[in-house]
Amino acid sequence: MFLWFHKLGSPPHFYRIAGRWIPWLLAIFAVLLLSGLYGGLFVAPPDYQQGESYRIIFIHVPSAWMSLFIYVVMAFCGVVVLVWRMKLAEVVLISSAPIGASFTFLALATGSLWGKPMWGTWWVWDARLTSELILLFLYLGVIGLHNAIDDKRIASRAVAILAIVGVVNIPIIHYSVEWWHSLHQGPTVTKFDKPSIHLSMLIPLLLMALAFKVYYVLTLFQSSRAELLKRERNSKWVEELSRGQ
Amino acid sequence: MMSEFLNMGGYAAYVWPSYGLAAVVLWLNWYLPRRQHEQLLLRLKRQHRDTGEQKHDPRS
Amino acid sequence: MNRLSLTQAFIFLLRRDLTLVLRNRGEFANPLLFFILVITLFPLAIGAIPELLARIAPGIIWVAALLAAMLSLDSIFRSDFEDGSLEQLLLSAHPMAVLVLAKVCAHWLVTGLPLLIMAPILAEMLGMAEEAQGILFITILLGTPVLSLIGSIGVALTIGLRKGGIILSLLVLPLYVPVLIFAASAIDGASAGFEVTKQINMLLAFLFLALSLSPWATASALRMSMS
Amino acid sequence: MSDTALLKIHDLSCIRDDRVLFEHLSLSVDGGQMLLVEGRNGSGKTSLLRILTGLKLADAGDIFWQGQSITQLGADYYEAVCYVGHHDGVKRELTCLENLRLVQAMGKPAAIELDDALEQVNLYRYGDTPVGNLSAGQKRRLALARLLVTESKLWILDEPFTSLDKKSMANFQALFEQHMAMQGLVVMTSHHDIVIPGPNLKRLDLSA
Repeated sequence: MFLWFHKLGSPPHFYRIAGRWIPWLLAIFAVLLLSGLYGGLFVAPPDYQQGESYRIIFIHVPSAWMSLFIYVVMAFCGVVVLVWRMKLAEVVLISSAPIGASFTFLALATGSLWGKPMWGTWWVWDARLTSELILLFLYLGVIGLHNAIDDKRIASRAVAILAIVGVVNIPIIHYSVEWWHSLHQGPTVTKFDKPSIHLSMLIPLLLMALAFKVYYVLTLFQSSRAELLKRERNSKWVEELSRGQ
Repeated sequence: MMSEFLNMGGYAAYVWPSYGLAAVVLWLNWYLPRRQHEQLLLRLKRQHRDTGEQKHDPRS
Repeated sequence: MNRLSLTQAFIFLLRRDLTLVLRNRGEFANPLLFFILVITLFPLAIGAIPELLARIAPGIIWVAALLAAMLSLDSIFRSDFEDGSLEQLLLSAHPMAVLVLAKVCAHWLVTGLPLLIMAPILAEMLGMAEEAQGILFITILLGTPVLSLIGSIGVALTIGLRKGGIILSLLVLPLYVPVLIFAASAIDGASAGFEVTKQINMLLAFLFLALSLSPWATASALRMSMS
Repeated sequence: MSDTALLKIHDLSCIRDDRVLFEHLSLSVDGGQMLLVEGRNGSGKTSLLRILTGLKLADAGDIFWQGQSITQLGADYYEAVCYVGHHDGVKRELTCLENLRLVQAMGKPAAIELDDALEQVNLYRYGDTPVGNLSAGQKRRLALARLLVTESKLWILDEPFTSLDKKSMANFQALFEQHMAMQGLVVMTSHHDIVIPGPNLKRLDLSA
């Protein structure tokens, strides 16, 4: 297994493999997305309580899942960067940050759009939304730190440390915010968890979640290739590549 | 049937912006790195084609 | 002669940092003045209705303490970074994490302690309930070291940057949220007469977690910034 | 060259903002020798020295001290090294004696009285004056006094003679020779030409 891990680590190899995979991933993503949307918008019945507005869940919940998932992936890459100093892990780490930040922003925006009809305000200090907001700051911290350091090799090691410190703090922050929310219980019990889910709603939800995961890998390959090229622009393989184009 | 679907049981003003925003965010995340990638490839092609004169342009 | 033991090196560096602060005295008053200034702004902004001020006093004091601590973080490594002694510390025969702990302790004694002394006086000014002031003291005592420890990681990450200040607050403030939540609610609960041992235990847990983990993170962040 | 040399550089390369400073650099320095690193400004002299101290990470290759890679050795390697870089690494607010006491506390103290060390770099009279009041040359001499108060085998010096007068330069050069005579190693860069007799001087030109 280690040979594969090492071989994948070599930039030109990854550049070619990723390039070949992108069209396939695009196809899989399209199929999953369309079936998820069809299931979510057409097949699933309206919720007895929230009517049609609950259909936002098919974007909100998968985005929230992705925002957490991508941060954990970044922390894992951070460990690989610090321990094995693998250039590819550095590239994956920093290419994932904007994608994760976008999913977090998407979860926040759709959460507020979903909350408006139910409680009449755009923002509600609900436990999950507040944790999501803090997670967005963690992402912006990662992106901000990476842009602030000129030497990209040092920048990715700094971001690796920050991602690891961040991932240790995420459960702590989440627990604290949940506890804080239970303390200051608003007059109306803001029941923000998913409405009673039955099969015809669950399948589109899982399809959308899968679609987002494939989308993440797809976009990650795309931006990693761009970042890799940017970092290795003076190396031999990039020269041959650009001359052979 | 179509207009009723679009109306989304009166919540059209919230459901469609959510999906629209999702589409924009997901598309941007895909398109921006792709464009950056193509621009870099163009620049590299020019840089490596005329290898006649100074090879390494440090401020490339 | 062989090298000093770890505790001797720790105490030596701690004493050196304290003498450094005593030699340029002005520097350590700033966080304290900032703390007092921010708190005096609130009555001016919100009006001096005693019940209202007493109700929000825990939150104001803790937010002000948190911001004051964060503003003073930069001084932990800044002077050592500029005159090259940070490099020498990295090349010392002792593990860097212990030296970092010494510097953070010195920073806490210089900034955390004055907040500790000042907080009850300001609580009195805001009309906070008597029994809550005891809990306020404990939360500041347990909370401010955590602020310095976590903050030192942020400082180590941004030490090499020209405009590190803004990024520092972006990196550090989200990590301060758990401490803020449990500290402010402990005082709030105490002033309403509730039992607050759960919050105090959480603050203790944060302190031990920060004490054991953050020096290593700071040391590797420093080593990385200096490379 | 015997491969049990104390300091071995193996296939080292260093890149800074897309420019390759040096690559595939391999050489070794044995006890009692000095490595003089030369090259025009920006040719990577300081980077090489910082990599040797372990402060900076090389892009490729690694450094062996007594056969072991310095990344594994960690603090033990640092104990054997004494580094004087561009910065003097002394605190302005502390006096000369306090600074030297700190240096001893952080490293492996040598069996020498601090006053004697100050005497050797003729800063005895300034023992109790804060470093802030000293001239650049005096600060540099205090920074170099670090070599006397700690027991270190490998001296890594970046432009040690900056802002020093002729007499001090001769003084320190004698000190280096004495260190080499006791099987110590010196790796240094300098704009002033170094006249060290015989086989113990190795030169490395980075701008070649």
